[in-house]
Amino acid sequence: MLSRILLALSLVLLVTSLALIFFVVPTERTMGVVQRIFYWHVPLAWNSFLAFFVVFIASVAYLWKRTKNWDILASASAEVGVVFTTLFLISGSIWAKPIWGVWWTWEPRLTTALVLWLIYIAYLLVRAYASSSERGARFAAVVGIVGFLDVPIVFLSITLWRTQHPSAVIFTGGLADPRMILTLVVSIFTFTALYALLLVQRVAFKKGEEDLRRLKRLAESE
Amino acid sequence: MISRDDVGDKAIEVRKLTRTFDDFPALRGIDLEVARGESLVIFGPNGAGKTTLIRVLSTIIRPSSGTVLIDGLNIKEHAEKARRLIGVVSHHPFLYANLSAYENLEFYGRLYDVPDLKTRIGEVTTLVGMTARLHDRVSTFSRGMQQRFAIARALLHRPQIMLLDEPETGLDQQAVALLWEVLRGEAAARRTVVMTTHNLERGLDLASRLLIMSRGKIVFEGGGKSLDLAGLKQAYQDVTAEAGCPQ
Amino acid sequence: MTFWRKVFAITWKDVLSEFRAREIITSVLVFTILVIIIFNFAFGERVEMVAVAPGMLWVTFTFAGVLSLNRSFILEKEDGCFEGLLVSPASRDVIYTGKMLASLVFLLVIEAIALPVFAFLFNLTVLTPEITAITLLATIGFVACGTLFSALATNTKARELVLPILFLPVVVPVIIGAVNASELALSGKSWGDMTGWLGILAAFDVVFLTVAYLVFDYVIEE
Amino acid sequence: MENLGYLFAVYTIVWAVMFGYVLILIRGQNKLRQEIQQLKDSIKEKSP
Repeated sequence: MLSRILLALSLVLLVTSLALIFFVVPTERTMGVVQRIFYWHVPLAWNSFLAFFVVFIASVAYLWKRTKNWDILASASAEVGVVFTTLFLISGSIWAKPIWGVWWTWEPRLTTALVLWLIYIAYLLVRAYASSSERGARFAAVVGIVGFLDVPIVFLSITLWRTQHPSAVIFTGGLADPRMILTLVVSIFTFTALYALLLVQRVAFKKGEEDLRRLKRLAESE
Repeated sequence: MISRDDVGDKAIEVRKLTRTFDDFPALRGIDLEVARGESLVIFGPNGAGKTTLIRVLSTIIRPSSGTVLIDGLNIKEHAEKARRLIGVVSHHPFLYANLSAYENLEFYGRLYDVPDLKTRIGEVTTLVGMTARLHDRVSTFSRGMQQRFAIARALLHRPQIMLLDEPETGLDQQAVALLWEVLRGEAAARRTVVMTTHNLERGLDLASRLLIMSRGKIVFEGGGKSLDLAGLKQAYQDVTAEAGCPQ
Repeated sequence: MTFWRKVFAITWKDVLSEFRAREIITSVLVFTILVIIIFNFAFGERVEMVAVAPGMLWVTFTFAGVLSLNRSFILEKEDGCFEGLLVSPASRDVIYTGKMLASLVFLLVIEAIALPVFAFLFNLTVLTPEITAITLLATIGFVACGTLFSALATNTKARELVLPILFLPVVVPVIIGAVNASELALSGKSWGDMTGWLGILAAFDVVFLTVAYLVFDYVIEE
Repeated sequence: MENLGYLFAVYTIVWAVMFGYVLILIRGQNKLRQEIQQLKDSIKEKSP
C-alpha cells in the first residue's frame, strides 16, 4: 500500500519536475541551457546525503538494539545512496564538460561525493567479505557510523584544499528567478519521494530474502 | 545484582542459554549448574556445541538469549569481574611466539593484576615442570611444551574456575598425564573445573559429574562415580547414533 | 591507573615482540625506501623536488601505515593470542588503546628513519619542528582509525584487502591535511599559515579517537 | 544550443538508471515470491 502511494506520488512529481525544467524555467544567462542539469543534480546530492544519514541512524540503532530490521534498513539505504551518488557524479561530470571543457573537476562537492561513494562501496563490500551475516551486519554498522562522521571533515579539508588551489566551481549560486527556486524545490521533493519508494522496495526485498532463508531452514529441519 | 549469599555454592549458573550463528542454532536452551569444587566433564560429537558453550562461559562469545552467572556475577554486566575468576585453556596456547615464556606470563600477569608476580610465575612454572625453559622463546617450544605453559598461564591468577576446551589436543602422552595430574590437584584444591574432551576414559576418571551434549542440547547427565566406562560408552553411542541420523 | 598499566602492558608486549622479530619495522622500512626509489624513477629530474616531495612523503607513509597496521592484528590472531586478551580482564578500551599506541610507536619509528633518508636523497630540509608536528598529528589519525579497521579486517575473509579499501577513503582528510601542511612547511611558511591544516588533522584525530574507542567493542566481540 | 546533447544525456541516464533499478527490484521480488510459494507448497505436500 505504502509503496503504491509512493509510486504514484513519485510519478506525478517526476512529470511535474520534468515539465517545469523543460517548459517553465527560464534559461540561465551565463551557462545557458546545460544549467538545467542543476535541477536534478542538486536533489541527487541532497538525497544521497539523506540516504547516508539514514544509514548512520540505522547503524547506531542496530548496534544498540541488535534487531535485524535496523540492519536491513541500513543496508537498503546504503545501496540506494550509492545509486544516487553514482548518478550525482555522472551528472556533475557531464555538466563539467560543456562548461569547463573537462569531464572531471576537483570541485569540493564533487570530490566529497567521490570520497563518499568510495566509503559506501566499502560499506557494501565489508558485508560480502564478512564470514557470517551477523558479523557483516556489525562491521557494516561500524563503517556506516565512522564513514558518516568522516563526511564533514572530508568536506572541510577538500574545501580548504580548493581555496588554496583554485579551480572550476560548478555552483555559482544565484537563483535569480522565483521559477528557478520552485523547480528546484519540486525536484528535491521528487527525488525524496523516489528515495522513499526505492528504500521501501529494497527493504521489502531484503525482508523477503530473510523469510525465504528462514523457510528453507524450516524445510530442511522438517 | 544477585548477592553472593544467594548464590551459595554455585560456581556457574546457566539458564535458558541459546546461541545462534546466523541461522544455525549452536546452543538450543542450556540449563546448567556447576557447584563450587565440582569437576564437570562434557562429552559430545563434533558440532554438538561443546566449544561454543565453553566460549560463552569464558565470555568470548555473547549469548543470543539466556543468562550466565559466574560466581553469581552476570557476565553481561560484570564481564570484567567474571573474567578475573576464570582461567581458560583451549586448543590454542594464547602465547606470543616471539616472546619468552617468562615475558608471556609477565604480560598476562599484568593484565590480571597478579600480586607478587615474579614469585607466582615461579610457582606455576614449577607446577607444570618447565622451570628450565622459562626464559626461552615460545617459538622454540614443541606443541606439548607450549600447552604446559598455557596451563601455567591459565593458573597464573589463581582462578576459581578452570574452563578447558579439549586441552589434550596435540599433546603427547606425557603432557596429557601431567595435565591430568595438575587438574586433579586443582580439583582437590576446591577449584571448579569444566572441561570438554573426546577421551571418555580420562574424562570419566576426572569427572565428579559428566554431561553429554548433542546438537546444542544437554542430552545426558550422570554422576562420575555411579557410572563405569562401559555405561558411558553405551550412553555416548546412543547419543551419537541419534545425532547421526535425524528424523 | 590500572587502565594505563594494562594499556602499557599491551603496548610493551607488542614493542618487545617487534624488537625480537623486527618483522614489521624492517619490512615496512624496506618497502618505504623502495617506494622512494620508484618515485625517483617515475618523476626523475623532470620536476622540482620541493613540488612533489610532500605528496611523495605522504603517499609513502600512507601505504607504510596500511602494511604495518595490517600486520599488527594478524600477529595477534596467530596462535589465538587475541582470545587470550579477550578472556582477560582487560576491557575493550584497554585493548584498543594498547594496540593503537603500539602501532603509533612502530609508525613513528619508521617515519623517524625514513625522513632523514628523504632529506638525504632529495636534499630537503624535512627535519624541522613543523614537519615533526605535522607527522605526529597525521600519524595519530592514521593509527586511531587504522587500529579499528585493522581489527575489523582480521575478522573477514580477505583481510589484506579489506583494510586498504576501508582505510584509504576515510583517511582522505589526513592525507590532504598532511600534504598541504608539509608543502607550506617545506616552502618555509610560518605556523600561522598552517593553522587550517593542523586544525583539520587535530579534528580528525579527536573524532576518530573518540569514535573508534566507542565502537571498538563491536568489531571484536562475537 | 549544441549543449543540448549534454542536457539530454544527463536526463536520459538518470531516468534509465532509476528505471533499471526499480525493474531489478520488482523482478527480484517476483522471483522471491515465487520461490517462497514453491517452498510453502512443497512443505504442505510433505505434511498434509
